[in-house]
Amino acid sequence: MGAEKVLEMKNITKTFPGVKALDKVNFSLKKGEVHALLGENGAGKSTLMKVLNGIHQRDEGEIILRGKSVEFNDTKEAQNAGLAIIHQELELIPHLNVAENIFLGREEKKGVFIDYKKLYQNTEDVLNMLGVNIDPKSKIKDLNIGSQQMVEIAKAVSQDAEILVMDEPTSSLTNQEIEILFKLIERLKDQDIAIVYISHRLEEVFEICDRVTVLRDGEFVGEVETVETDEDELINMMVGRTIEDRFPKMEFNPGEEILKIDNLSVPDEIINASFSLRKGEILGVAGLMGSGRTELAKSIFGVFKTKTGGIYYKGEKIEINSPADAINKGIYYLSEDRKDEGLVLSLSVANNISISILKQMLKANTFINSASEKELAQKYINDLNIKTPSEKQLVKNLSGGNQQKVVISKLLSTKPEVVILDEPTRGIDVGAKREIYNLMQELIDKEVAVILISSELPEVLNLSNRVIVMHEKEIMGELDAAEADQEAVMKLATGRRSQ
Amino acid sequence: QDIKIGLAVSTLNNPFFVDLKDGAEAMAEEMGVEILTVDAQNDAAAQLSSVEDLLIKQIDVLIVNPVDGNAVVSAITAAKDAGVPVITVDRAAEGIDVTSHIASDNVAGGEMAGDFIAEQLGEEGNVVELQGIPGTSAARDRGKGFNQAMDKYSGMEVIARQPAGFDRAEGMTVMENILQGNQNIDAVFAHNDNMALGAMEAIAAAGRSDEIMIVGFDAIDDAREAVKEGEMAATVAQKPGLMGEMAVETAIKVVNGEEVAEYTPVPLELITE
Amino acid sequence: MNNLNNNINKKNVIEILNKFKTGIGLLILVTVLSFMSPYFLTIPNLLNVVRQVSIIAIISFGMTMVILTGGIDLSVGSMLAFSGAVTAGMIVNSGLNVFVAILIGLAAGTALGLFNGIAVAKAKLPAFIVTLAMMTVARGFTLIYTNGRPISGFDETFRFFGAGYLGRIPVPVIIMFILLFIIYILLKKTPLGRYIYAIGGNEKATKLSGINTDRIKIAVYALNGFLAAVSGIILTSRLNSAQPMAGEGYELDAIAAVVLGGTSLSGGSGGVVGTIIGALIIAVLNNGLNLLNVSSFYQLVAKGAVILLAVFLDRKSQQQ
Amino acid sequence: MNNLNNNINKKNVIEILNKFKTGIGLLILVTVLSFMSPYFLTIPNLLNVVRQVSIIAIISFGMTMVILTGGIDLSVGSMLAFSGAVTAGMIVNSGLNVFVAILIGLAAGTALGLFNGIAVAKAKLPAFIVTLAMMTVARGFTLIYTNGRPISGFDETFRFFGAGYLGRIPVPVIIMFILLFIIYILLKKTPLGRYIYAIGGNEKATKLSGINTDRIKIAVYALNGFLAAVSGIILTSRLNSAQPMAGEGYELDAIAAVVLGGTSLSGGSGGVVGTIIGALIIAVLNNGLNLLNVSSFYQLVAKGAVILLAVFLDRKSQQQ
Ligand SMILES: Nc1ncnc2c1ncn2[C@@H]1O[C@H](COP(=O)(O)OP(=O)(O)OP(=O)(O)O)[C@@H](O)[C@H]1O
Ligand SMILES: Nc1ncnc2c1ncn2[C@@H]1O[C@H](COP(=O)(O)OP(=O)(O)OP(=O)(O)O)[C@@H](O)[C@H]1O
Ligand SMILES: O[C@@H]1[C@H](O)[C@H](O)CO[C@H]1O
Ligand SMILES: [Mg+2]
Ligand SMILES: [Mg+2]
Repeated sequence: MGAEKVLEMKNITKTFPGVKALDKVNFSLKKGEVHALLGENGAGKSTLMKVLNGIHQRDEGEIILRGKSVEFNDTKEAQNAGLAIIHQELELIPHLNVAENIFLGREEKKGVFIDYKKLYQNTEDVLNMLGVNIDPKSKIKDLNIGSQQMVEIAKAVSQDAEILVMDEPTSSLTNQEIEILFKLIERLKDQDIAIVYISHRLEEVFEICDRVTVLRDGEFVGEVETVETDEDELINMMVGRTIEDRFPKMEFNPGEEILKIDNLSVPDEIINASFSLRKGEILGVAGLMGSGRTELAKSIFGVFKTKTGGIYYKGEKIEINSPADAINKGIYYLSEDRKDEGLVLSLSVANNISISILKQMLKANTFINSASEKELAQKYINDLNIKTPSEKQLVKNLSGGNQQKVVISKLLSTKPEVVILDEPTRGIDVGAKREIYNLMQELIDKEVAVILISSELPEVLNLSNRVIVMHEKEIMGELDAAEADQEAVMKLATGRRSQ
Repeated sequence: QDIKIGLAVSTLNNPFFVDLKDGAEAMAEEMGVEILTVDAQNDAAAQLSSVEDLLIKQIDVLIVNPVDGNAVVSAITAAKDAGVPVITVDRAAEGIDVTSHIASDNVAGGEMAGDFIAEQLGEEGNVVELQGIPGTSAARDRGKGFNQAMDKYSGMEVIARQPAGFDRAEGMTVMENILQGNQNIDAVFAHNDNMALGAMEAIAAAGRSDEIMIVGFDAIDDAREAVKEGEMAATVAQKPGLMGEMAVETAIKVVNGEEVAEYTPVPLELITE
Repeated sequence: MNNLNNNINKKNVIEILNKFKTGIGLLILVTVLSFMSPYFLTIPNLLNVVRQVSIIAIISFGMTMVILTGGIDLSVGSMLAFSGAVTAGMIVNSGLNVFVAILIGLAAGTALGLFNGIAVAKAKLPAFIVTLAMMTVARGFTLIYTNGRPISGFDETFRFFGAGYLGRIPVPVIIMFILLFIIYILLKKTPLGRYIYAIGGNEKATKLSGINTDRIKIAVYALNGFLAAVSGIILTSRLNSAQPMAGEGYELDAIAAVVLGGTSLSGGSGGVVGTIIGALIIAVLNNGLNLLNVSSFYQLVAKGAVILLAVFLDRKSQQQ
Repeated sequence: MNNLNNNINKKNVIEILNKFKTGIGLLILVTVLSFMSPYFLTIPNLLNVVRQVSIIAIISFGMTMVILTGGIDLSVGSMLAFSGAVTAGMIVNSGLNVFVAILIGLAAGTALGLFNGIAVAKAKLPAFIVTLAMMTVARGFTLIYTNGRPISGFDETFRFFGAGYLGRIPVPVIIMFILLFIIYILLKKTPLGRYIYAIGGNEKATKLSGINTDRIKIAVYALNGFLAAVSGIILTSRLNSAQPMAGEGYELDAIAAVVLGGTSLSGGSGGVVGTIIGALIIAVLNNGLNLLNVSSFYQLVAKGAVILLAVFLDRKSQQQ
């Protein structure tokens, strides 16, 4: 390569109240390279990029852009200097349309009015370049998450930036969409655009990145060329120790059938789903984004009221009309969206863990027994190795991985017999992932039946003993561990039925 | 000696009571006594609280202009318990004796207005009544007097009765709507001038000023002007300033142990020009 | 295929119905009332209703923008009274030229709104509390300025704005429609308008797009103060008097109009066309109930019930 | 190490100050007032103030719970008036036993609150609109029931609740403290209380944790109606008269007390101890301004300014 450096960040330090997010971090970027930024949850990746883009102000250090020291007070100034960022969390306006979102703050004007003709034309152009088929006039709220992510990408790309930061752009994209993105990245490289790429998926790093910088606990660990390293080394750099295998070797000992779904349909959500589940097994559910896996799970969990078909539990037909019904029966659903559906961020770790079984911890039949509540929380803090100063810490102050462990503790506290895990490892780092896999092994050892929904195919394939695959709200087929490989799953997931 | 008078007004959002307060304060200054004024903003509970606050300051005598005649009893009881004599002004307390009451007779005023209208119309015609805030004694008493008068004449009919909050904007809107629904209106009686003046604007805008005579209550400046201009037929004049003055005079007499009358009527007057 | 087409058509119809449902509600109300009262569907009465609605409508335009950003303004009634009083005072007490006085009145309202905006945007205080405080403070200012007495006695020039006509159309109605048009264009066609929606939809994202959200919020609250002043001046002119207690409780009517008009209280969606229809529903209801000679106590019950019903139906139709 | 310790100490001090800042605000206010007026810091006046505060305090306890769930209730003043009127009517017009009448009055308030709760939780209508409609409807009911006239004339039994004493302590004050204690325990120590906070923090997550959030919201609004009824009965007893317009505007005082007390308007954090302090701040201010003989117009300005200042300082201290 040997291209010139466009950007250099030196000794960047940034402190939030109580947290040193960045401690003398160095980072550099060359023209036309794709530079991966890796690290565990909370390592400081997003923060470093926010400092670069003027969203946060650094406490110390220097940013040198094209040889000149710069200072950005807000995103506008960074934009003007040729920087663009795709945010980790979707940052779009639900009631504005695609075009208005992409060019928000940069509208072409005719006099004092927005030039809508040009706006839609420009939007068409960007979307065409990305090769995605989205109507510039549809409102964001009517798009699925994958398309929303593509809009977010289009928004950044349309800025014609010289430096483009992508903070976990693929965490909600389908495989096809990821391919589109990777092709785009190739084209941008050819235009000498420098890209910072943040992801928890190492295979992507090896596929498209030229160099890697690793952060750990807000500190710079090292910088390597992709070709000169391997997965094990990167993981070692990230977590400070080696992790045996990415996936444990699961041992199954399936017992009798505990749950049977028979022709379950929910208007607009699920068509005719049927499958059965045994104690002590892990049933994987694969499918593309928007194929209806979450809806299937929520239908079983009683989130949707109108439905037809039957749910049989321990051989008996049961009615589940609310999550409360499901939980009382011993079925628990772990949401894919932990901030929105999993946690009460304003309550403490202990209060979150105990919420589902609060009524089983009463004194005088009326009052919460705070001693038992504390005990319960501490048990799980120990068992799951939750990193928190105390059980009284507010959940919002925990890192993503530890927040996920709190949700899992809540699930475990109810001693469920059937658990549905929806994207249990989304957005969490390798170390934490491995702990969650181990936990799944413990669950099946205790004869709990597990349904695992995941968009990371390797996860489904390595952890399940059976896999069902969904496509457009329907179950297309079922594969056992032996048959299930990438190809077979993708065939079903794209709508080709198994015979 | 130092005399401290407490004055609790029902509201100062209405010029009528501002006049009353100004009269009282002017008299207090003239006589060299201290006067402490509180304003209940038309809330009976707030009036009780503010009277309690006055009692804490050890006033020698309380002049109260009740928000409501029944609800004020608690405040008066509190004053009596603290050994403070009470004078009511403009509106009476109901079911409790006070040292002195100074007011115009609202029932008589309502009747006066009703008789005037009947007389002007030759005892035959359709009348609209714009009522004050429901539940206030002024609205009740004026309505009572007015309707007593109407009942006396078989040819007089009250074709619409709507409250308009003693408020000018509301008086106008309510009148506008009544005008739409009634083609034959000969007169409007409003429980106060604010509403009468609002109604007057509505009637003028509808071009029906010639057909409809308007009678108000209070004789505030704008209304006197309107009567002079011939836009309103009459207004029943109360003398709020005088009421305030008389209340303070009486209060001083009470503190000095002099005899005072139980009820002092303040003259009402029908202003027709 | 056919089935699909059918589905699409059905969906389109529902969507269109949805879009105009407030209007349909108004239509139903008008139809019912015209059967119940012969006076209702007459030109004079309809002109009467639109004239009555203009005061509330103008403040609810401002309120729409405030609510679109995710805020609220409880102080409109008090700002209205203050601006009206200042204008009247300038004419009657200070003997200023009518137009100069109006400018001062407008400036007064705008200044109060500006204060609200700065407190909300810069000091990051909750709009509910800021404007609740302003509601009290501005009322206090008005009472102090007027000493609790109305200010009256204007010449014909000033009366024109509230009581005048152009042809058969009352001037306040014309002012209302001009403002409606301007604000509609502002919201739909200009960047400022888009940013107002964007802030209500996702303030953080808007900020990250390089937009100075503080400045926009301040502008919206100031504009709201300005519109309250316009309303206040019209009301003063129409009543031929500045009342110190004018506009009390108007904030609730304005908010009800905005919500009936389909603007979401959490911001980000809705618009000013819905608002005027919402305001008309309330006004038609008041007018109709008066024409039907319904006692005012029952009117309160009916008004509350209709608002509830309207929002309920709106919710139902959205769920489909 | 030393440095760290220092930091921790400093942090702790700030945290403690933060926790009690509303209390500190009240203390400062009390101190200032006791220097400015010799009457202020006397036992009779302090008893006077707590008695005055009890009406607003009791409704603001209910309001605290409603706001904790992320809701709002604008109808408390009207529910208060309705319950008071019903109770009074049962005693005076229907000649019922005082205690039976009180039970009916409490049931009336609870029923209205229940309706609010069902409309919010089941029909998923915005609380602002539901309770705005209820504010109008319940006022209408009250006026219809009373025919716009106050209902008066109770015996001593009934007067006890509003005007009686136990020792030197006024009965309303005792009722207020008992309710404060019960609601404090309910919020902090029972599952219901925990769920109230959880719903305000994240309703979806709470529901998915197996909690019937609808039922809890309904309970909270019903409880709020019940507390408004308690307030209404005390007020009726204290005034010796049920006023049809009683409680008008109290919703704003109650909300102000809740927010001054540090409960977040978006729900999920705060509590009832802060609320009573918030209510006391407002009451002390009213009382102090009266004792200082400040004219009522200036009182409005002062009250608004103090509320704004208090929220501003609160915000400042949170940012540190
Ligand atoms: N606005 C903030 N206020 C306080 N702490 C923050 C803030 N933003 C980030 N942090 C903290 O700074 C640290 C670094 O966070 P950052 O978001 O940069 O991590 P990350 O490497 O992007 O993690 P992830 O992979 O989960 O996205 C974490 O401990 C986080 O809790
Ligand atoms: N905001 C939305 N508006 C309209 N349709 C949506 C929206 N979100 C999702 N859908 C549609 O709902 C269906 C299921 O979506 P969803 O993404 O939740 O499924 P999923 O299989 O659980 O995917 P994943 O869990 O990977 O996100 C799809 O048809 C999708 O297009
Ligand atoms: O007498 C007064 C005035 O007429 C006023 O307009 C309303 O309240 C009454 O008590
Ligand atoms: Mg990140
Ligand atoms: Mg999903």
